[in-house]
Amino acid sequence: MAVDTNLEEIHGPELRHHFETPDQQVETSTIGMWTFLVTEIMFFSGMFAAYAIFRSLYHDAFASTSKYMDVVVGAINTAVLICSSFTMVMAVRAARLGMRNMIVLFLILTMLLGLVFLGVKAYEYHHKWVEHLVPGFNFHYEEAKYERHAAIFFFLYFMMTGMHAMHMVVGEGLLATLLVMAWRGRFTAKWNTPVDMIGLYWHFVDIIWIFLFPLLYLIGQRA
Amino acid sequence: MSTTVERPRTQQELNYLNIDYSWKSWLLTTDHKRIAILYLVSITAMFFVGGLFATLIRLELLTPRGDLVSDDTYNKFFTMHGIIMIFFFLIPSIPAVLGNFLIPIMVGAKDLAFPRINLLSWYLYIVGAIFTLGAVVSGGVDTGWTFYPPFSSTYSNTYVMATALGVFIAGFSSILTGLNFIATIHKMRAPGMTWSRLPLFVWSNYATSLIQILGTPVLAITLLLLAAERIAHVGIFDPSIGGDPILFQHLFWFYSHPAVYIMILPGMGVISELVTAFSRKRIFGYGFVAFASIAIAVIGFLVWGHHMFVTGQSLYAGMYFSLLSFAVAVPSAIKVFNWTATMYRGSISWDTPMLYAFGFIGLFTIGGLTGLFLATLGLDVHVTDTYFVVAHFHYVMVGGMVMAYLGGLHFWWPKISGRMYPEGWAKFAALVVFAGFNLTFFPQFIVGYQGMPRRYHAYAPEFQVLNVLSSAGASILGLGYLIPLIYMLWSLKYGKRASANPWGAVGLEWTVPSPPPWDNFPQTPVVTWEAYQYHKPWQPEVEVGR
Amino acid sequence: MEPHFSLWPEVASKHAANIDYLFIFLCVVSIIMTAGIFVTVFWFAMKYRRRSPDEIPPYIHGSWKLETAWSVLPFLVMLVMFGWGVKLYFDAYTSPPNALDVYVVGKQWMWKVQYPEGQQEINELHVPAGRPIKLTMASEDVIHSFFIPELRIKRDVVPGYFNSISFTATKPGRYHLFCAEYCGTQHSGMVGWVTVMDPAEYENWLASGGTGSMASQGEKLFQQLGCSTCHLLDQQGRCPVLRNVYGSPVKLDDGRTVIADDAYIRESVLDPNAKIVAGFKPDIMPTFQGQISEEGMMQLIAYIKSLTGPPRPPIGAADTGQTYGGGRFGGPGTPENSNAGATAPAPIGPTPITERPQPPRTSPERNR
Amino acid sequence: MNPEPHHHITPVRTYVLVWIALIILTFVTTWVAEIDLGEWNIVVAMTIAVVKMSLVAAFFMHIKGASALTKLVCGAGLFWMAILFALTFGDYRSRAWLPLEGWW
Ligand code: HEA
Ligand code: HEA
Ligand code: CUA
Ligand SMILES: [Cu+2]
Repeated sequence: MAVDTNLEEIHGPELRHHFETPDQQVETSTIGMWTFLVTEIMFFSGMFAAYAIFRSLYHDAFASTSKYMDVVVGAINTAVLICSSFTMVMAVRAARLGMRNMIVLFLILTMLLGLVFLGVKAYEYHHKWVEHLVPGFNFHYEEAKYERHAAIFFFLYFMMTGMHAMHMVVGEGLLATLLVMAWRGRFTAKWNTPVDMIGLYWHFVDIIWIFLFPLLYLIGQRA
Repeated sequence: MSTTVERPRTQQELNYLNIDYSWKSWLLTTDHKRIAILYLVSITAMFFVGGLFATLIRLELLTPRGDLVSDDTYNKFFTMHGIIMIFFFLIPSIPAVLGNFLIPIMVGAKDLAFPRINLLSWYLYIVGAIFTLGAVVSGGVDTGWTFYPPFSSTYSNTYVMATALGVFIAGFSSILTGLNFIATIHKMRAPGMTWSRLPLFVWSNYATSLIQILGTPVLAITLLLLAAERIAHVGIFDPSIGGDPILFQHLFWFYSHPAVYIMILPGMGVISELVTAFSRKRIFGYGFVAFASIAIAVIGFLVWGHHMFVTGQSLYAGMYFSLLSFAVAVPSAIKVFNWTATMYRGSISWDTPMLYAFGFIGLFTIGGLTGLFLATLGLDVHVTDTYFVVAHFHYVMVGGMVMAYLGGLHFWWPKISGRMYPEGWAKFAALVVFAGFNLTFFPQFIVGYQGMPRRYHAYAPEFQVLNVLSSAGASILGLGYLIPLIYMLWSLKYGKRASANPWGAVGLEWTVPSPPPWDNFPQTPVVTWEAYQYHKPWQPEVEVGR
Repeated sequence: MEPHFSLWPEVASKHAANIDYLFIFLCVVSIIMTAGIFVTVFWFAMKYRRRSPDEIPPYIHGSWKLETAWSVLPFLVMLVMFGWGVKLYFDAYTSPPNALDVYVVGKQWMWKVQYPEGQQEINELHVPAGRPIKLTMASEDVIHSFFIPELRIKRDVVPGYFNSISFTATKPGRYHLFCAEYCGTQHSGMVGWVTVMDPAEYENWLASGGTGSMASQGEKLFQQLGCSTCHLLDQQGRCPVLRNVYGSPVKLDDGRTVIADDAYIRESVLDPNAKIVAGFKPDIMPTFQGQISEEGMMQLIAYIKSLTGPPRPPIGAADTGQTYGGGRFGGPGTPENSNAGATAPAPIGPTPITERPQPPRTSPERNR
Repeated sequence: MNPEPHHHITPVRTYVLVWIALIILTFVTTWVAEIDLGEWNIVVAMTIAVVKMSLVAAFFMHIKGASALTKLVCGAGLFWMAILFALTFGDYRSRAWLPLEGWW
C-alpha cells in the first residue's frame, strides 16, 4: 500500500505535468501521505478496539499471559525502534540540507535498526512457537482455566504484532528504494519529498509499536 | 458530389478518446477520464451480473414453495447479488465513474492528484472482482453480504475466503479513490475556485471520500480477523472459542452503515447539479446543501448500532443509536427541501436527466422515510430482517442512487462520449424504470410488515400475491435497464454530435470541448464566478473549445 | 392454515396493537411528507416549465428562516417517533415479574421449546392467552432470530448469550413462528407455529404430556455430571450450597456482589473461575465447556431455580437414558455476563437487562 | 502561508533531546508496570504512550509547525478512532444496566 502511495514521488524530481508549481506538488504529496496515515490509524483501531473489549472482559486471563512475555526483550525492541525513528528523522534533516552522504548514512542506520527489530521479533515468535503459544496451530496453555481466553490474547498478539511487522517489512523496502535514490544523488535541498514522506510512514509505524508495547507486554507485570 | 473528404486531424480536434487507440493506451493510462471509462465498463458488467442474480431471486420467489432452485443455491443468489451490487457496483458507481471523470475538470485541474494511484485503484478493483467472480463460478458463497459469524467463520462451507479477499482488495481500491479525491479537492483547485464556489457534486464526493478513507480500513481489518478466525479456528468472533459475535457486528457496521452514505452522497451531488441545470437556478441555500453532505458523513459514523437493535446489544446503546439515526436524517431532509425550493420560479425543462432527478427526489424520500421506521426502536423489532428492510434499502439504493447515476450518466454523456443519446427512447426508459421499480419494491413494504422474513427461499403461501407483483415489476425494471444500455451503445456511433455545452449549463466541465482534450485545459482556468451562476450571462474566462 | 390474502398482519396482543399505532403514526407522517414533496415538485415543474430557450430566472439566494424551519420541525416530529419507539422497545425486551417462563433453544434448523413443567416441543410453542410469557433463548450454533409477526416481536438468538423477550398474547389462534436471522441452508425452513390457547385449554394441554419437569430433568443431569458430589444439597461441601441461591445476591471473593441469575449460573458452569464465591477456592470445579447442551443448561438452571425453601430429600432416580452434551459447541463463557459482573456497581445489580432476576417461584404457583 | 514546502531545519539538539526523552519514557513505563497501582497501571501506561506518541508526532513528524490542514487530518484520525471506541464500549458497558424501577 504505502509503496504505491509514494511511487508517485519516487519517480523523479521533475514537476509532473498536472501540477502548477513544485510547492503544490509537495503539499499534495503531504496531504496524500497524511490521509494515508489516517487510513492506517483506522485499520489498526479495529484491532485495538477488539483488544480493549476482550481485555476488559477477560482481564485475569489477559494478565496471566504476561509471564510468557519477555518484558526486557520488548523494552529493548521498543528502544531499537525509537532509535530508528531518530536516525530516520536525521536522514530527513540531511535530505533537507541536501547532504547526500549523511542521507545515505542515516538511511543505512535506520534500515539496520529496523532489521534488528524484525530479528528480535522473529526470535520472539520462535519462542512463542516453542512454548506452544500459537493459537490454532500450536497452543497449549499451562493454566487450563485461562486457556480459552489466553488464546484470544495470543490471537490478537499475533494479529497486531504481525500487522505491525508487515508494515516494517514494507518500510524496509521503501527505505531500500530511498537508499538507491539517495546513493544516486537524486535528493537535493530543493527536492526531497520521498524521504520526507517515507519518514512519516516510518514514524507512524513506530507510534503503533509505542502502543503495542505496554498493551501486550505490561498487563500483568505487577503480579 | 458527396465524397467525404478526410480532413487532416489537427491538434485541436484531438481529445482523450481519439488521441491513441492502442490497448496499451487504455490499460496503462493515467488519464482520469480514461480510467473513468474503464470503471464505467467494469461496473456496468458487474451490474448486469448482480442483476442476473436479482432476476433469479425474483423467479424463485414467484411461488411460495422453493421449487426453482435448492435452498443452498438460493442462499448463494442473494449473497452474491448483495456483494456484487454493493461492493462492485454501487460503491464505485458515481465516485469512480462520474467523479473520476468530472472532479478534476470541475475544480479546474489537469488530472487527479495521483494519477498512477488512480490507475492502481482500478486494477485493485479488477483483482477484487476476479476473486469474487472466481468464488461465484467455483460454487458461490452463502453468508449474506453481511458475513455474520459464527456462520461465516465456522459453519459455511462455501467460498467465503475468496469472496472476503475480493471485498478486502476492492476496499483498498475504494480507499485509494477517496484519498485521491481528498488530495485533489484540497490542493488542485484552480485559482479562484474557492470552497464556496465548488460545485455541490464536488462537495458531496468530498464527503464520500471522507467516509471511504475513515471507514473502509475498519472493514478491511474486520474481514482479515474473520479470515484468520476461519483459517485457524481461533479468534474473537466465534462464541464457542470465547469470542463475541456481536463484536463483529459492531466492527462490520462501523464501516457498513457509513458505507450506505458512500452509496447515496454522490447521488445527492448529481441531483444538485441536475436540479440547478434544468431549472437554470442557483441552488437554494448553497451553504446548507454543501454543509449537509459533510454533516451526513460525520453523523453517519455515529449510528451503526441501528442494525443491531435485536441482537442483544444493550438497550441503552439502542437508544443512543436510534436518536443519532434520527439526527442523521435531518441533513438529508435539508437537501430534499432545498432541491424542491430550487425549482421555485425556475425555468424547468423536462429533459431525461431531470426526469431521473424527479424520480430520485420522490423515491429517496420514500426510502429515507422508511429508514425512519427502522430507526424507531420498538418498530424495528417487528420489521427488522423482513422484506420491509429489503424494500427500504432498494428504495434508497436503486430508487435513489441508481436513478441518480443514470441521471448523471445521461447528463454528462455528451461530455463523456461526444454524442447525444436519443431523447425519446431515454424518456421512455426513464418512465419504464420508474414504474417497474415501484411495482417491484413497493409490495415488499407491505409483505415485510406482514412479517415475511428476508433471505427466505420458501415462504408462507399468503405472501404470494405481493411477491408475484414484485417479480412482475422486476421484469419491467430489468427491461428498463436494458434499454439505456442499448441506446447508449448505439449513440456512440450514431448519436448526434454534442456541442461543448448542450444543456446550457454552467460549470467548468461545460467550458471544455466534448469530449475533452487529454489534459482538460490548455491553460489553467481562473475562476471568477460563483457556482450555479445562471442568473447572469455565462462568460467564463476560459477558452471554449477553440 | 388456509392461505389467505390480506394487507395487514393479524393483531394478537396489546403490544402488537401498540406497534401498529406507532406504525400508523409514521405512515401518516410519511405520506404527508411524501405527498407534499411530490406535489410541490410537480407543481413547480409544470408551473415553471421552460417556455422559451433563453429564459433567465430570478436569482434566489436562500433563506435562513426556511432552512431552520425545515430542519427543526422534522426533527421535533422525529423526537416523537424516538420516544414512542423507546417505550415499546423496553416493553418487548423487559419482562414483568409474574411472567411464565418458557425456554427456547435454536439450532440449525429447528426450534426446541421446553416448559418448566417438562413438556418439550419442536417448532411449536403453546402459550395461554392473557398471561405474560418470558422466553429465555439460547442458540446451539449460529445466530437465529425468533420472530412472531402477529405479536410484532422478534429477538436474535445468539450463541453465547441468553437473550429474552416477553409478550402477552391476547387472542387465541395459531400464528407463524419464523427464524428471521439468516442461519444457513434451511433458514427458510426454520419455521413453526405458535398456538395461543385460552388458559383452561392450556392447563389441559400442559397436563397431557411431559416426561417430568425441567427441574427434575435438571436434577438428573446434576447427578449424571457429578455436580452433586461437591454441591451437597443441604450441607457445606467443597462447593457452595445451591439451595435458595437463585435470584439472590452472591458475595464474591473479590468483594463484588452479583445476583445469581440465569446468565450467572450458566457462566459458573462453563467457566467456573470467572466468579468465585467468597470463602471458596478457585480451580476446584472443572469446566463443563462442551459437555452440556443449551437445553441441558436450561434444565440445570430450572433445577437450581427449584431449590427453594427448607431442605428436602432429592426427587427421583437418575436413569432415563437421556443423553446430554450433544451440542456441537457447549457454548462459551458469555461475554455479556462476565462483563456484567465486572462492571456494574453492586446496588444496581450486575444482571444484564435481559435477565432480570425474578423472585424464586415454586411449582404449585405455576400450575394455577 | 503553508510552511511545509520550505522546510526550516530543526537543530539536531531538538531531535536528540526528543530521542532521549523517548528512551527514558520507555524505561519509565516498563518500571511503573512492576508497581501495583491497581486500576491505575493501565492509565499510567497509556498516558506515557500518549506522551511518547505526541513527541514523535510533534517533532519527528513535524506536526509542530505543520499546516493547519495537516493537523486537522491527523486530529480527524484520532477523533474517528475515539468514535469507534466510545460507541462500542457504550454498548458493552451499559448491557448490565437495568431499566428504571417501576417500568412495568
Ligand atoms: C443508500 C443507502 C442507504 C441510505 C441512504 C439509507 C438511509 C437511512 N437508513 Fe438504511 N439501510 C440501507 C441503506 C441505506 N439506508 C441498507 C443497505 C440496509 C440493510 C442492510 C442489511 O441488513 O442488509 C439499511 C438498513 C437500515 C436500518 C436497519 C434495519 C434493520 O436491519 O433492522 C436502519 C435502522 O435504523 C436504517 C435507517 C436509515 C435511516 C434513518 C436513513 C436516513 O439516512 C434517511 C434520511 C432521509 C430521509 C428521512 C428522507 C428525506 C427527509 C424528508 C423528506 C424530511 C421529512 C421528514 C420528517 C418530517 C420526519 N437503514
Ligand atoms: C446496489 C445495490 C442493489 C441493487 C441495484 C439491487 C437491485 C435489485 N435487487 Fe437487490 N439487494 C441488494 C442490493 C441491490 N439490489 C442487497 C445488498 C441485498 C441484500 C443481500 C443479502 O441479504 O445479503 C439485496 C437483496 C435483494 C432481495 C432479497 C433477497 C432475500 O432477502 O431473499 C431481492 C428480492 O426481491 C432483491 C431484488 C432486486 C431486484 C429485483 C433488483 C433490480 O433493481 C435489478 C434490476 C436489474 C436487472 C434485472 C439486470 C439487468 C437487466 C437484464 C439483464 C435484462 C434481462 C432481465 C429481465 C428482463 C428480467 N434484492
Ligand atoms: Cu435460524 Cu434462520
Ligand atoms: Cu444503517
